[in-house]
Amino acid sequence: MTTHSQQQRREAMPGSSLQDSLVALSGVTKTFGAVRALAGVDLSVGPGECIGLVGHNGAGKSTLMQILAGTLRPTDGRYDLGGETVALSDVSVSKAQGVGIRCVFQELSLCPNLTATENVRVRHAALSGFGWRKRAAKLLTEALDDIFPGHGISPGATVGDLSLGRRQMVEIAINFIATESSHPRLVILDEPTSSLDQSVASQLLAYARRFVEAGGSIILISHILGDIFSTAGRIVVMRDGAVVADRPASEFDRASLVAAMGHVAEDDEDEALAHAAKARIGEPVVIARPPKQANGAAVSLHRGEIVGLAGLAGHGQTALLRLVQHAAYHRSRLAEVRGRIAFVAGDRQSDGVFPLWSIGENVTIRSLPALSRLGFVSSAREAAMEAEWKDTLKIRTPDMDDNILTLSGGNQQKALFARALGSDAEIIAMDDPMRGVDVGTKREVYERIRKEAGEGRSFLWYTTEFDELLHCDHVYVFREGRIVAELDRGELTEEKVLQSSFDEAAA
Amino acid sequence: MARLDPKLLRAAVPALSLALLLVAIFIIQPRTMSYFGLNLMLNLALPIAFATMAQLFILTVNDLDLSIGGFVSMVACIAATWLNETPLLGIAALIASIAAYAALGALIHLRNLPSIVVTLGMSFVWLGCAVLLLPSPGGAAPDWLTAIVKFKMPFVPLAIVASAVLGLVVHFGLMRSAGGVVLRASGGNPQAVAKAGWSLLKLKVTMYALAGTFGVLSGLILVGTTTSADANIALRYTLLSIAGVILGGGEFTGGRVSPIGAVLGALTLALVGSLLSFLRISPEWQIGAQGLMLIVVLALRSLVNRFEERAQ
Amino acid sequence: MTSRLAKFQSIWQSAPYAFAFIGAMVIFAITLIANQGSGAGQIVSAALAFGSFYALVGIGQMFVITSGPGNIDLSVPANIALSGAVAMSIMGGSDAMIPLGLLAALGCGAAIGCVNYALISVLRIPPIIATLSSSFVVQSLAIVYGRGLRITPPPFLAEIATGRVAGIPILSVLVIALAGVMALVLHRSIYGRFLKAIGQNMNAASLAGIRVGLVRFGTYVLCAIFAALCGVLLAAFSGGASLNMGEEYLLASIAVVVIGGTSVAGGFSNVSGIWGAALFLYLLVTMMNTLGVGTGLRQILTGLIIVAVITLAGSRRGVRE
Amino acid sequence: QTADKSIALSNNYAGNSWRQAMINSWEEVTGKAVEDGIVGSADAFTTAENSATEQAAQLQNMILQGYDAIVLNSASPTALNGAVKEACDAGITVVSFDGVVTEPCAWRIAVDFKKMGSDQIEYLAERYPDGGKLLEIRGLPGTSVDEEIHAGIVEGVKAHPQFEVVREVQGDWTQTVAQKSVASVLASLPEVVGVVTQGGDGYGAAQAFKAAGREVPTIIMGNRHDELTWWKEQKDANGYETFSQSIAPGVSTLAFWVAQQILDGKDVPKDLVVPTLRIDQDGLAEGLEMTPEGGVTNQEYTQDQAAELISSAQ
Ligand SMILES: Nc1ncnc2c1ncn2[C@@H]1O[C@H](COP(=O)(O)OP(=O)(O)OP(=O)(O)O)[C@@H](O)[C@H]1O
Ligand SMILES: Nc1ncnc2c1ncn2[C@@H]1O[C@H](COP(=O)(O)OP(=O)(O)OP(=O)(O)O)[C@@H](O)[C@H]1O
Ligand SMILES: [Mg+2]
Ligand SMILES: [Mg+2]
Repeated sequence: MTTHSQQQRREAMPGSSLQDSLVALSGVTKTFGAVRALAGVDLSVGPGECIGLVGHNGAGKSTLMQILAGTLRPTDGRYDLGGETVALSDVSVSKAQGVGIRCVFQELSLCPNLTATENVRVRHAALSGFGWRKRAAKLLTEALDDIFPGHGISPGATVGDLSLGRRQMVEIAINFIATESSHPRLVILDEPTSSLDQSVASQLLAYARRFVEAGGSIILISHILGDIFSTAGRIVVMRDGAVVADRPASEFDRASLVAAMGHVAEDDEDEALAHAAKARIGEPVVIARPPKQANGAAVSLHRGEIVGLAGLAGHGQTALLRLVQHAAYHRSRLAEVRGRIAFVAGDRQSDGVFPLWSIGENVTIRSLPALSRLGFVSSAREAAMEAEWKDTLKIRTPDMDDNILTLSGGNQQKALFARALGSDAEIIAMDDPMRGVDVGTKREVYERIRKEAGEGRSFLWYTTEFDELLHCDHVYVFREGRIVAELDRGELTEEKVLQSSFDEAAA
Repeated sequence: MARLDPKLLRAAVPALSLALLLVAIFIIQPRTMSYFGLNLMLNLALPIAFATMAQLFILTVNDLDLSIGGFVSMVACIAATWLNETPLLGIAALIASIAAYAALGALIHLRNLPSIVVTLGMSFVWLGCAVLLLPSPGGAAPDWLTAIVKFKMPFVPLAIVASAVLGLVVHFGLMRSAGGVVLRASGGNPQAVAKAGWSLLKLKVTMYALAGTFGVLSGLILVGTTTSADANIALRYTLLSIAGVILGGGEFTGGRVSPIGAVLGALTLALVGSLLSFLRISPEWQIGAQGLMLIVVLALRSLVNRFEERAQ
Repeated sequence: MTSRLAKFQSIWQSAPYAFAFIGAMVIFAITLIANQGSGAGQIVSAALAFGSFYALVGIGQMFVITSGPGNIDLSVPANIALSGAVAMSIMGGSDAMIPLGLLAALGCGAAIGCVNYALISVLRIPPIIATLSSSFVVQSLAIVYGRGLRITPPPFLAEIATGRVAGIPILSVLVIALAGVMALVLHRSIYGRFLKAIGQNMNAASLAGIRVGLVRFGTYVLCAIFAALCGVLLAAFSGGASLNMGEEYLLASIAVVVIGGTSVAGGFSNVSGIWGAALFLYLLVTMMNTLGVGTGLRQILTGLIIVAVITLAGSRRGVRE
Repeated sequence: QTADKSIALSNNYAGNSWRQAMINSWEEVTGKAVEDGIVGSADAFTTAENSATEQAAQLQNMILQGYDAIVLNSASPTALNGAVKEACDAGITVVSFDGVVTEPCAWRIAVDFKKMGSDQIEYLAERYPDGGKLLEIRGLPGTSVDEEIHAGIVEGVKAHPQFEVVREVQGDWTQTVAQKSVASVLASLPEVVGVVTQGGDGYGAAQAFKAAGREVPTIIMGNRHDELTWWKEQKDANGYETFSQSIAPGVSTLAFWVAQQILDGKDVPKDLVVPTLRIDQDGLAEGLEMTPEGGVTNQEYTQDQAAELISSAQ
């Protein structure tokens, strides 16, 4: 117990001595049945450090963090908390919480039936007794105001009613709350920005830097390398369950980091992206008008086009995609869809994954009619499709018959991609689909989308990352459930998107 | 512009359906609009309300209790025999039965069992105990119990006051208090609650113990009202209690419940029976009419849901 | 000890139906021992005959339960009463009218299924309450229709229901074959897959292009048709339809499904376990009667044995905590 | 004097043929009585499920509706006492029948269920002077009728120790359940001379014996049409002998007339006994005639018969 939150910021040093460290792991392994998720990892976190943790999907980042936070017990190795070794059988959440370790997990862990305030109480046992509700609401509002100025979230709102992005914001804020009995010393952020739009993400990163300056520690996991470079003082790279690099951030550049992660170096991306907008000819395959749209504006998608939906998170883009999906099967007065459609979920827990099923079954569900004869599914054809997509998207698993939840977050996302891309759909609706997907895979998927668009498939793509809009032929910017701007590939700039996204919100 | 808040409206649905039902009853049979009338219509609803509350605790943690009817019957039998003749033994038996409920909660959690089967099995056990205690109907409620249950409140019948108190107490305990929040959280997202450092085992045991306690109260009140018991006396409470919670706006999964709504739901179910008697339907259609009336009351809920959707 | 438990767990994971059969076998063994080894053939034969009815309603109920948490059909008993009465009165004891009567009864079941799903889908009433309400209405219909009068079944139908070939009840052979077909439907057909997807995550199923409404609708109708079929056969088996002949199937239909290894949370089920559980439940009654246990104690033992079996079987745990 | 009086029937279960016949008889007889201006109205009420609490609530609602008399077939002899007392206090005449209540303020038209039990043994003792083993089919556990008939059987066996009840199975008064229970016990059942029953289980038991390929022992029947038909078939084929007994569902009409008489100011003793309807070997053809197809042997009562019964009881 040598740390103190007021302690001045030290230079991040790899392998800082164990006595100073808040938490230190050495030689930690973790196996799940036959899968070796961690193969002997050393990691120590000192006070006032911001560690960027990167690695391909399934590298073991989330597993490592769960061990740090005490929610998983290591199979083997040493676990030191505040300089004292903890027996592996004693590793527990409350021990880790006792020294101020907090974790924002990759899969959200709020209770949807409770209000935001009540979720604060669940996370902070000390908040009880008379007037706890007021105190909790105050703490939450303060934390939200601190981290996400202008967030517009009411602490009395039921979490289930909030959009994914807002839920993520609440969860982050809850983990930064300090109560009388517990201060956050080390906050682990496992892909916190994946469901936030860029402006909110930058608010978070700015706050993280302030937090570290004040002596706190942060571990930031992200597949957006810009986030890592702008925030982390030290970067730890994982590959296949092991740490392969652990150096100050200044020693990396983008290329060397990507290389350390085991991906091939990037080619010149801009060249590939510098395609001219196609002329929009013929009948559109999708016309959809947002329910709240007052004027006649509508999203239209032509054959072979990639159309982007932009704007801040939760401003009606997902609703529009659902509307389109629904209209493909039912009559709708707002949307018209000509062609078969498939949907790539972004909120994979609630919209995508069938948790009891194998990876294979999760991939083939959209294509069953094509894989069957007389209403009965052909095992052989199903297995063939599974194998094909395992290779195509490099889903990291020993066996496609394993349960889908044994996959890492990013690999689950790949399975959902495979479900849609492998189907007979002519139109593919994508709901911010790259959440948690690693750099290498992303690039391959981008390429694939462009290729398939060239072959006549149409894509409706909602994204919170500006860079992804560059792949689109046409972009609609949303605000408060309405289309507020329509940009051709040629006129697309980040400024224009941002300006339209904010316009009134700023006023 | 004053627009109706759909959420508020949704919360008001159980109250609204109860009010509609009451108005209908008052119109058809004006004699019910009195202390005497309300008391007669509602005093047997009180034990149902308690059983509904017991079911609500179980539903909160995503389980379903198919044994509550049998349990209340057994408690009634204990109260009409041991509690009357050898009070100490009776009290010990009641405490033991609450402990048994808590132990069930522990078993269900530790072995991750489907509550439906476990409670289905237990319903036989409770019924068997009841039959052993009272092979044929009879027994007598302790005098003090009858005195409490039949107490004549000034102005407002005891059943109404007790229902209101029941709803409010559980509302504050479960919906407002810091402890209640955690209990509900374990229904909403158990993994998250565990990750926050709470013991799911303790939470589940607490909920089952609470259910047992309210089941015991229900049985005691029932015996106090009927003054004697039989082994099959409350078997119907199992379905009634589930229906009551749902009518009150609760859901089967996700820890979404409403204690006040559940009490209103239980009262509504009791009043549906009254309205039926007053309508003088021919006997072969009486059972069906009960079903139709349930459907009408529930359709009101969906009407509001539609409204809510439109408002969004 | 723990490793043995773990082994049990893994049996459950790979063969969730195993415990129903193991339970049935253990109870059968105890019964035989108590009976000094005699009467085995007779017990098995009777178990197959009576188990057929449990299995029949169980299969229908299983499909409904598979479609997700909260989905249960409580109208089964009333459905059995009405369909049985309709079939018997139309057949009027004449072999020639069997097809018509059967058709009418199944149509009656299908109609009940339609009403059930209409209540669930159009009025958005939670399934348990919706089917409970409709069961009251159906019960009234059964009373009005049949007035509780028992009409004897046509001889051919009675022969099918009660007859035996080489000691094996004809009925059980038919129901086992039907179970085989339904197992195929559940595990290998598109419909079965869609149903299991809906049971796990209705939202995701809808977004994966599954016509959720259509599949659920079909499932409720299917369950009701199975209950109706059970009603006809039960009436034929017991010499006529009676108003209360379905009562015991309310809980039994749920019990056989869940003891058979189907998850009440939906999306995970199997057909063979239903047969295991059906035999288990019947053999349990046989064991109690063989041991000559008194009423109260019999209930207690029945309950404890059910709890014990399910406890030993354990259940599936989430893969990632 | 009772032309403006209203009488209600409170019934706790409608799910079997006996109860249906009971309600039908009530509607027929009271419908005529209302037409003739003997009483003002006579409504029948039944609860959705067999439950004492629901019936208690139903009684309380009847009190509110201001009936002059309530005719009651009770789910429980004691659990309704509170509600019955309330009715009496409100000046309502309560007449219970079949399922009678113990509350002293109510009238009881009782059947001697115990005798129904012991009579079965008496009959068997005549048939089989040497005695033998018996199978007993019980009714719904935890109910008084089940306990009383059982007690009668126990008493009978005590009086005739040459008999022994070797197995007891639970039939729940439901034919399908009885059939299943009997079938399940047959494998371990030694040779029995008779099956003692509680009514309505006879046909199921016979079916079970037949299915197991065993000789059908003497099964006491319960006046159901299917039982009587089967019995007649057997009698014609091989001279099968037994007897059949049950209360007539039409006893509801007796209770109606008793209530009417009480309202009329007649002095009626609180406890009346009705005999059971018994069909013997010789009376089988006649009994079958009194039994509607698929129903229960029935007998409806007239006002005069009721008056006669009352005066003979005094
Ligand atoms: N409960 C489990 N059962 C089996 N395998 C598991 C389980 N949890 C994780 N794994 C495996 O462990 C490995 C590491 O997973 P982890 O979630 O830590 O990856 P990650 O680095 O966080 O990836 P991502 O960037 O996609 O989130 C993966 O191969 C995964 O399949
Ligand atoms: N995500 C969901 N959550 C809850 N209930 C749902 C959901 N999706 C569908 N349902 C239920 O299913 C019913 C039908 O849903 P939906 O409109 O998706 O029909 P569908 O699957 O397209 O089938 P069809 O075209 O035959 O109507 C709805 O009334 C609703 O009760
Ligand atoms: Mg991860
Ligand atoms: Mg749909």
